[in-house]
Amino acid sequence: MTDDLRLLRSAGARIGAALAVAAVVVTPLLISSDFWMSVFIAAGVFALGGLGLNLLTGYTGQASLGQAAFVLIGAYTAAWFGADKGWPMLLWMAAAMLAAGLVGAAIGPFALRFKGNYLVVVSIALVFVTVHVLQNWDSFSGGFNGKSVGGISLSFLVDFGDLSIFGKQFTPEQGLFYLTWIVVGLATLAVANIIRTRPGRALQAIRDRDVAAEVIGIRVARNKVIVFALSGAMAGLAGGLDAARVGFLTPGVAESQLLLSIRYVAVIVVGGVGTVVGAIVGALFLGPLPELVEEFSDKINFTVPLVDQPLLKDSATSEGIMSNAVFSEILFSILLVVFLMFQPRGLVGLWHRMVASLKRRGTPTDDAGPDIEPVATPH
Amino acid sequence: MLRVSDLEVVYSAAVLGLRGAELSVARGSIVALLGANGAGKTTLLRAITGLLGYHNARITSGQIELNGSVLNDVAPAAIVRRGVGQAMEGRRIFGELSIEDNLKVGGVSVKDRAAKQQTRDYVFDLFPVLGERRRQQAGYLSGGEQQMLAIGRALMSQPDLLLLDEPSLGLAPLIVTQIRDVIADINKTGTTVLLVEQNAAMALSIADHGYVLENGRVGLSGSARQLREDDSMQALYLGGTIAVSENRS
Amino acid sequence: MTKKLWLVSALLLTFALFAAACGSSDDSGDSAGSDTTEPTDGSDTTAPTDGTEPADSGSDATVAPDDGSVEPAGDPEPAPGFDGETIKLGYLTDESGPLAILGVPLTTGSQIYWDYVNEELGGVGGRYQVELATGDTKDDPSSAVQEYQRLKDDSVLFAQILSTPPTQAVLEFLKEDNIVGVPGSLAGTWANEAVLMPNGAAYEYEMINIADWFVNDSGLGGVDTVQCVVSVNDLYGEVGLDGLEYAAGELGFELTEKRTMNRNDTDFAATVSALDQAGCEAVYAITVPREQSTMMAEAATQGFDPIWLGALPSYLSLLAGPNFEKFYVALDNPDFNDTSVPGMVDFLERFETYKPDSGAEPNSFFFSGYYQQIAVHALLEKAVELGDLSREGIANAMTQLGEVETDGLTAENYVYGAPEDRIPTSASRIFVYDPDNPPNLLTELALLDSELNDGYELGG
Amino acid sequence: MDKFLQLFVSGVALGGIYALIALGFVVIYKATGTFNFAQGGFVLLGTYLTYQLAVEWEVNFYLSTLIAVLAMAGVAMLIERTVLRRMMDQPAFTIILVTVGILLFLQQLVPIIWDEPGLRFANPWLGEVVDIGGVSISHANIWTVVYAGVVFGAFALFFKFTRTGIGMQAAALDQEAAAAQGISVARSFQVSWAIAGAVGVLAGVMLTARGGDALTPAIGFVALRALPAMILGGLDSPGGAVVGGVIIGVAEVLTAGYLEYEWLGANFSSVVPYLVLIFVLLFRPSGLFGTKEVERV
Repeated sequence: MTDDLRLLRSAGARIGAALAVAAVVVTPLLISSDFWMSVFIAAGVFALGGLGLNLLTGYTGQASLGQAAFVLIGAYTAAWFGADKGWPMLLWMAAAMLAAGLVGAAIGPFALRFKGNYLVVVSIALVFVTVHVLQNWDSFSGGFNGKSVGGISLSFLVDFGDLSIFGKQFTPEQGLFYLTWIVVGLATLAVANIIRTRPGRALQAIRDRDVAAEVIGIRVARNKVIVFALSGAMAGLAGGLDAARVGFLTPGVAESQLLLSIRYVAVIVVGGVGTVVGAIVGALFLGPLPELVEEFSDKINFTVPLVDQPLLKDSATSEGIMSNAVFSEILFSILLVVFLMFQPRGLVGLWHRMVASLKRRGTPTDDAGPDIEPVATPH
Repeated sequence: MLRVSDLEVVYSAAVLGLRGAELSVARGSIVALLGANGAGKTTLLRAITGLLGYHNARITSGQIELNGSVLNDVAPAAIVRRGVGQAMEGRRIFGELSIEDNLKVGGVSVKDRAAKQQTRDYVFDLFPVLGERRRQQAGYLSGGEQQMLAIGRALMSQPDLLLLDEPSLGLAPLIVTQIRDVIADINKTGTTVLLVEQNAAMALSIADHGYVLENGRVGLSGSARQLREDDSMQALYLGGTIAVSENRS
Repeated sequence: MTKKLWLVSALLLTFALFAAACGSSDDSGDSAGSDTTEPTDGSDTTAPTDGTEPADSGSDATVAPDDGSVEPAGDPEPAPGFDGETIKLGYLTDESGPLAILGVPLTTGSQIYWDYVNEELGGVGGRYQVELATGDTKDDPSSAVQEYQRLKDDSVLFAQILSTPPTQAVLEFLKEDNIVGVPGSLAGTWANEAVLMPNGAAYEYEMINIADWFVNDSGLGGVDTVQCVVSVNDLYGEVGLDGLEYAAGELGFELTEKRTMNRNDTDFAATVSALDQAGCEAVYAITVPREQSTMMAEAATQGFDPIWLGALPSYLSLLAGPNFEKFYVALDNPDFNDTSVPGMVDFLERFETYKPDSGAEPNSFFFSGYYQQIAVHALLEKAVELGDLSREGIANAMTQLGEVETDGLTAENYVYGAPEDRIPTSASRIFVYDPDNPPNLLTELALLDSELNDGYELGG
Repeated sequence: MDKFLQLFVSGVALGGIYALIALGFVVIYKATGTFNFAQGGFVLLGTYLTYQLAVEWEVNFYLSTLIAVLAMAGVAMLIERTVLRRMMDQPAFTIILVTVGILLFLQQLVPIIWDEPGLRFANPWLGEVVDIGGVSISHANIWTVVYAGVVFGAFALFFKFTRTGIGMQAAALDQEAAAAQGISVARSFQVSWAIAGAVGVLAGVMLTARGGDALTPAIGFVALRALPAMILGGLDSPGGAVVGGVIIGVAEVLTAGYLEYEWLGANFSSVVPYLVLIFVLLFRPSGLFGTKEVERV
């Protein structure tokens, strides 16, 4: 049991963690392109919001399509304090987390009353209301026209906006990359800690059986509210970082924000619902997908039989069945459906299965079975 | 009429649910299927009624025959149409529907309206309380009444073979007796009954024949009388009290 | 059961056949379209694409705005987006989001223009082929920035940035990287940004023009007419309203009822009812096409029948119907059937030659995408002439560009330069809906440049 | 008073559209116990299909609608057969996400098949208006209400009196128990999807007709606006969908018409459906007419 509570149980996990840290450190040294940095920052943002969502949906079983609302709230709070008021980085980060966390806590009680399908709709309502408020609260959000996030501080101990280590000067994108992934790393540790210890077991008990959890003395109400707050706070921080990346915020229309929520859900589904690293894996896989399609469209392209046309349009006037953008949207939808149908444990589950089958073949006496986290059964 | 031979069922591709179960039920008889928790009683019923799929389980070998035709890969609905009705473990009534609608659901496989009407009247005869409260939401019935509804609902499909899974579970002794009598009545109308029970005393008191499942295969079988007198049965199941079962899986 | 199965299969087959037919209907014009991908095929292209021949710098491009006052410089050095042979242009557009309805035809229009340049002129300066690289913004700043980052090192400039929020988001990066961008939206504020190259009359001017026209020239109404406005909740609606309010003040009429709407609104019962109750006789529509169409249907339902006065984004011929009888709109482009405008004749001919083989008909959005590229083309010619296609070179070329001739495609020519030297176009053409004048279903009534425009400060 | 009546009537007509969309949601919820976000995709694809037949191929409008209804029923069944059938025993949220994925997929089919950015429908009721006591009502609105009424009535009869209908209700509550009663769960799923696909076409056609015939892919998302109507009425109640639709429609139009405070923001009415929904749910967690869930431990 004590072993079970340790953060990095196996040698494999320790090696994995070390590799991940190394990857974060090395990537900006190898890639200088602002574009790829921006893509990986965006992936980090997805990972962070996804970690929060996984805590909520994967571990506590609360279905939600409201993650975009928390991201928006965090982004605008960060912009307000960080850019308008000029607060230092840690403070606007804290403010973004607090604001989104408080809204999350306020939603929590609804979750006590509504379950499953109803909760999904309540979370959609949250997106609609948040977008409406941001569209109209001009003095805070700039209304429909949006708000510039220029001049937001990225400085704590070192200035991530103007990072220079051992005489190596990094671009602002590279700096923000480090900042984002440091935050993702810390959040991952936090989530891993939460779920490996008593509170986390309580959450999973809630997921598996609400009423039964109550019976064995878990304060379901309090725990749900806390999880909503935590999940919201992480999404809020993600929003703040994304605001720093984009430099400009608009509330958009509710429908497109809902699509963003769907993307967050897809990230954890493809990565692995109810696994610590699932959100990160999913974000790294889905985040760059449209960009990869754009980059490699000529390699993907082929002539579709029957209609005898190329799959992808080379340019707006050339023939072809669909544009790159439509193709990547279709790919996204197919991936979502296929993972849900055939690999509900996501890429992480797939990995565990591969490792397990390798082990079985190599050392048949090895008792270590697949180390799969319980799959979510949100109801 | 029903014949199960050498049946093996596997759950989630790993756990063995049944390992070579054998059983046969003669037309017109009541057969009791006994056994401890986890012995495979419910699994056997699921296998017969084609519901294994809902529990991530499947038949890996062996055969189930009804009136000479193989039931192994037949869909649940088709099995009901062939005359196998069941009252499931845990009653599984539709709490949100009215009693009347629950019975309607039970009669879905019967096309003849007049016959359906007749069966419903028969059910209301057997369980007058259901008739009295026919428009009520079934979820508000007491445990015993729910059991009656579950049996009534199963009868609506006009089965030749009725499967009952622990009808006495969690019920007061008085009600258990009542239910037992109804089962006997049903049997008298020509319906064959396969009765799964932990309450062996109750089951064997009306059964013609009995099987005891142990670890997924039949450990003991014989006529009800033989079993009642069997020493090991005495020790294991007929300790004089009604066996209380706690958590079901 | 089998009967049902047949029925269902047949219906599914209907669907499948239909889908296939739609896909393959593109094949009917196969022969025309198939060779567009091979640029060298155009027979009379004098300047081959393969060489960096120095001799041929004096090209025969029709769009050579500033006639050779500057001594031709040497060939431009390779720069981001220019490898010495091919010039790449970035397009930030909405290909799959809420504004794909505008973004797709705009980009197609641009592509038609460049197909023409590549095929018939041999490219910019007669020798540099132009390639378009599009990024899908989904009308969302976040995606826009990402796509900007992807395209920026491989584009000499951004020849189109659709919609206001992405433009605002990308603007800071454009400034930082000193890359020129062409906003696809026509808000007047853009005229003050050094890195932006707007074209066409700003929405503000369009509204001033149509108000001036309505009150003074139309014969449909005057200052005493009860006039109202519906504007969409975004920067376009806001600046349009700003221009209109200025015009109302100057012309001496009141805007009796002011309503706003959101994109994606589906119900206009209350809006129409309010306009009706206020007794509006003319309604300015600073709106978007689908919503405008919905609003007018609701007006018809409620028996509310005012004069509608719109701007470019509120009208799309594909969505206009019989209830548009009293719809007037201020646009930049000439009548599509006006053969007295040489640029229009060219446009229709080139549209016919290079359009995608889906059988599209020209409309205002294809047209906008097309004519916006004329200024970009002029800018590139200038930069080539100056021998510098680097970011600085292009920014520099823009300050020296001067007036860009559009052969009558815009009501007036834009004069480029440093922000303070620019003279934005401010003239509009006023059209009325006319179902008998395809493809755009509009007939031109007037071309005017309101005197009020001089007193209006863009971005004020 | 005129204004009120006019707005009220408009609200009812809008509610009719919401009801039509919500009925599509309800039928699947009733049978399978989950939301079907792909309903928006049926609305979208069905309307474009009708357009293709009626405008491009010049088939009679009503006949086009009918063909589209049947074809979408087929498409919906196909989706059920290939995707959802395999998901029957999955948790509710998983299935919701699958339907979201299908929605995204269907939405991308439109720009692939129809290149034009916007299209014009040709509904036969355009511009036709009747005047009843000073309130003018368009024929399209009347037809919307008629369609909603007919579909609702057919639903009620279907669920109450047909074996398939009763079977579907049972399957929604407890698939295994329903199967044990001789109900073919697969079949009831298939039927419910077919109905949803069919109803979606009607909803989309009426939505487009109401919108003055302007057809753009945006209508796929408009379907989401019917969610509050569905929840408000009760997830599994067709009657609730109709009443919920009308309440939401009227509330939306009336707030737009009367509630004008600066601090509420522009177009406050667009969030009114959700606010009404949450308010009602706080007092009646299963909606106005929904079956109360009996908590099983």
